[in-house]
Amino acid sequence: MKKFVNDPKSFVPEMLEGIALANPETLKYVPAYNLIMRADMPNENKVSIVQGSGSGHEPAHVMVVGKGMLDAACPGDVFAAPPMDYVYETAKLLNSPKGVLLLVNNYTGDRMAFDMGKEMAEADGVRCEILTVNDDVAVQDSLYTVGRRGVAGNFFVIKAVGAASEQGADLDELLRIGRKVNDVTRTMGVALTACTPPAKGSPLFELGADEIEFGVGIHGEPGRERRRLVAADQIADDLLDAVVSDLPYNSGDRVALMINGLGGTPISELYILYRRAHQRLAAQGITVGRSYVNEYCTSLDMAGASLTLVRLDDEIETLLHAPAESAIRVF
Amino acid sequence: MKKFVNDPKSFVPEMLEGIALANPETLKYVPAYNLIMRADMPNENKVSIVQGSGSGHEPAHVMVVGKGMLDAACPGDVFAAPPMDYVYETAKLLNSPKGVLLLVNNYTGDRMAFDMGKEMAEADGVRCEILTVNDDVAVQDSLYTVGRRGVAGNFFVIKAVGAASEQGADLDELLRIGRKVNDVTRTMGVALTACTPPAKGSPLFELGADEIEFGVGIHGEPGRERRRLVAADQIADDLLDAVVSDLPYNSGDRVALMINGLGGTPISELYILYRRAHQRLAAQGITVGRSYVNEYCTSLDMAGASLTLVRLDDEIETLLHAPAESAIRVF
Amino acid sequence: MSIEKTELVVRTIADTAIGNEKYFGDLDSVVGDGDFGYSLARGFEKLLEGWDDLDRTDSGTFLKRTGMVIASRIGGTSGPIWGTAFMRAGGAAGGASELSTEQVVAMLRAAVDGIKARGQSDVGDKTLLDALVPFTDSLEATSDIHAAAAAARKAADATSDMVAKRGRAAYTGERSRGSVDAGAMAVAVLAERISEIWPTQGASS
Amino acid sequence: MSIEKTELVVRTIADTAIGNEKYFGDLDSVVGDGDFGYSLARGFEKLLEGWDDLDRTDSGTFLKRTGMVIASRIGGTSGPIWGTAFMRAGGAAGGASELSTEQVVAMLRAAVDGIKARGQSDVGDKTLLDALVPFTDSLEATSDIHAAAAAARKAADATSDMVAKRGRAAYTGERSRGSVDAGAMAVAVLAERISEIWPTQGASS
Ligand SMILES: Nc1ncnc2c1ncn2[C@@H]1O[C@H](COP(=O)(O)OP(=O)(O)O)[C@@H](O)[C@H]1O
Ligand SMILES: Nc1ncnc2c1ncn2[C@@H]1O[C@H](COP(=O)(O)OP(=O)(O)O)[C@@H](O)[C@H]1O
Ligand SMILES: [Mg+2]
Ligand SMILES: [Mg+2]
Ligand SMILES: [Mg+2]
Ligand SMILES: [Mg+2]
Repeated sequence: MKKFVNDPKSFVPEMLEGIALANPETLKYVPAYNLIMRADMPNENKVSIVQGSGSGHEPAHVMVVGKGMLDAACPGDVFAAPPMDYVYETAKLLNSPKGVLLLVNNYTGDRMAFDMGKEMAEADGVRCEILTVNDDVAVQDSLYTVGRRGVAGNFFVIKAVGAASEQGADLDELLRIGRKVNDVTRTMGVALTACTPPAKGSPLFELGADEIEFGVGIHGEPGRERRRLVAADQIADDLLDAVVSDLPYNSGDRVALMINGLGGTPISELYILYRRAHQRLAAQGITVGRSYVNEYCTSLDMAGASLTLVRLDDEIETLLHAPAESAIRVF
Repeated sequence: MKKFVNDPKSFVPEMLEGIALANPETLKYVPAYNLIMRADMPNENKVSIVQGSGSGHEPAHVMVVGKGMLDAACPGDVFAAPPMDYVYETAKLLNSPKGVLLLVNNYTGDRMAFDMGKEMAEADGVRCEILTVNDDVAVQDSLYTVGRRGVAGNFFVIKAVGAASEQGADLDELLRIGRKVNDVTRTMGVALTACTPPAKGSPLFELGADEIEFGVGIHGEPGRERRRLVAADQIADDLLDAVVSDLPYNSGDRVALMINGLGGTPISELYILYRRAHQRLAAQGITVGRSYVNEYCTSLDMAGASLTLVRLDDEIETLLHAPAESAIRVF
Repeated sequence: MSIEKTELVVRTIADTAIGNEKYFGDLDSVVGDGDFGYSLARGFEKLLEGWDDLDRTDSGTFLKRTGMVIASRIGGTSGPIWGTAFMRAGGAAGGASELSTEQVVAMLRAAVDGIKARGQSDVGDKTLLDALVPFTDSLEATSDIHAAAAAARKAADATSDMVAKRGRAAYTGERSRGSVDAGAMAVAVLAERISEIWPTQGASS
Repeated sequence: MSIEKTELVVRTIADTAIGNEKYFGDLDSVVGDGDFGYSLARGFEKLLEGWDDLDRTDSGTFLKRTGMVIASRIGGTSGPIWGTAFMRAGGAAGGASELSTEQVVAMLRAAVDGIKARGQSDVGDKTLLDALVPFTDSLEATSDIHAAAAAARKAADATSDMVAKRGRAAYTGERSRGSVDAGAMAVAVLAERISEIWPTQGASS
């Protein structure tokens, strides 16, 4: 394993400490619950917005804590939902008269931890609501799973509810907005290489030199199928077709287009995918109103990318345009 | 080679086209010279700031074209300085009565291309000055090379002159500021893996499973020495020691601290390095006034990182704080 | 089963989970995300950290406290699932100071029901239930921990032919066939370890 | 050497550079950044794209135009270095329609001086000069292109023992010893190819 890591067991806390040291004025770190929170929260005039999920997806979610985004994140270990205790304590610490919105990516472990944590916090008088994100089209709806997974599209849900809550929206309004954004957001990912969890020390799966995992999950879960490595344009087309046909997005739609890097892929390659997706959408009569090309939701050091579309209307577009701040910044 | 790439020969132009498509309102793309420029430049009341350099270091420099940063970038192919023609044509297109500032990372090829391009542009009446960036402490000063290489520290030079030029500074003033920032900026990098240039299709060098290249160049040039892979804290210490002792930075200094990812390393690991560097600087009486943890100057998909320090004074800190915009953005 | 014996069983589970971190993690990485061994090991380490302070009033209380530590400290799917199992087993034990085999079977049934409710899962979904239920059935039928452990092992091996319908592996559908379920195999390994320590500590409850 | 012959030599250089893209690139990746083959190949491709439109008034003009295309279109160190070499050689040729071996040697000397000036480099720095200068010396001494090509090859091989003092390889200091210089080896390969086509086109100028 070639990584910048000390003891794998301290990987997450050390990362969190680093984030806190780099943002002393804006963020607070509570080691007992892996908690990164805005230093100026809770605020009694604002709903608190919290997300948990496993670690290893950075910048999601600990690095998008900030004004106009999350008010707190309490991640679990790498790829493991946080223990319910973290959720419970975080909800209590972020308690606001306007309530606490708990964003949950749709995985069994995350849902259980947040359901249990919410029950406990409610017993202590904290008003909580859960909003589930499930944008991954790789998982065909099925009786068997908890349904589609929550992946990079959660950025848009966070951005929209974060912006609305800054403008004073109440908990019900945030639930409405969050569900609305989630409902028009779809993502599909592809892996070129496997990721290496620090505690495991070796790649999570094996991919041949000319193989890709189409529809991979952000925890390295196998996807729809193994395919042969093809040219970037073909991969962009395949991702786009899977996403466009799912909602579906139609000619005349205006969308946000995100190309998200999975951790090991340089931004130059993301723009190669972006170019093709943008051109192909245009050819289908779908207009890109806003573009996102960066890492948003990674899978450790996995080389790969995901493509997300959000169907825009005036309300969503205005919320996505609203100012926001976070620890992942350039300047 | 597992990359999102079509024809390696079109890697750079396709990436540039992607950048232009993603930023239609703010950027202009001139394919003939690999040129990405601000749509609102040139401006007769502002010095134009241009950087060239090879590609493969994204977001440097094509993705930091924007208000308060570069006005244009004309990269060469992957790891190859731009042909002098690109420099010449770019200088002409960006011609302003206040002059054109050409930022050059200190490599033989870049210097020759810019020297020749500048001469040709001057013959056409364009007023140009060259500012050379050379922050890499891995290269011990020597009679033989052109001296220290320009690496991730060029971000700070760009940021400072970009901010000053927005405030109306003239060419001489920008030269003064740029040289001043360059003089107090030092960087040291380390590679965990080799990068794979698209046209080569295989890793540029071989590193054993437990080897690191200490002092690697951003073009994959070998560094000071091969070392054994050690814990993240030890690597952070080694990078920091090389940088601190070079200027040197002293107790009482206030600095900007950058941990720059080289392309294949996830941001979680960068924060592990950041944590240690910040703590160790504090223990030496050196205060981190501003922090930067992200990818700024990469080497394609190389796993690795570099550490940069800038000694701050009021003037530099104010310029680094000034607002700026660019294609690499989160929101 | 006395409180000392309950303690020993829990301790054995904890030690075995910690000792098998890598093995369990590798099993989870075939069609899962590879963290099952890590989650379990870290959680049981936390349990051992506060081991001496656990309330030992009776077996039921001890198991409930164990379950609460696990549920609140282990992340991933396993925290809620395993925590619920221990809490429910403790609840079924009530305040009894000695537990008969019948009572132990009832506790295991309560744990199974808890897992089903928490995980919205059932036998046949390719989860730890597919080893835990056969283990319980065999213990009820034979009153023999060794036979029960063998049944768990056989059932865990058999999960290899199943398609996952719950948990992360379920996303892969047909591709989950061909490898055993990590949770089921963990149950088998734990059952075997418990059966090994059992006779040396006296065969009856 | 007639304008046709000059054309043929340049064409041979272009074809050989394009054909050896991978080999030259691999040489540059040992202690450089691996792009030498790519830069040269793309540059000479550009030259061939505008091949028919190059001014063929005389050998000197043709070489100058060639140099200008290379200098303005090849990136990296090689564009300015190779462009300068062709431009200087063209300048030394003047307006002559037939070039003697003496004149060819003078053109090569001009190219060498141009490279030295542009690269602030000299023989012994482990660059292409370490093959180009022995080639020129041998051509002057023997008037035999085959002998000159052999001298270039020998000199290129010998760069393996040298420590780089210019170019990207120089950053590595002592570590640059043990591998040949990519630019020097390219000169040797080009010289050999030129010597191969030479006799079939008539041995004299
Ligand atoms: N819904 C469920 N009900 C019961 N057991 C489950 C369920 N989902 C998963 N499991 C069990 O949990 C194991 C995986 O645990 P863990 O790795 O902690 O979960 P994850 O990483 O998917 O959150 C599986 O091997 C299976 O035995
Ligand atoms: N200063 C110099 N003077 C002459 N030749 C040089 C100089 N620097 C490098 N070279 C030659 O150029 C070759 C490398 O060319 P290239 O790969 O295009 O350069 P780079 O990638 O370093 O910009 C070297 O092998 C050497 O022969
Ligand atoms: Mg997990
Ligand atoms: Mg180069
Ligand atoms: Mg798992
Ligand atoms: Mg090179």
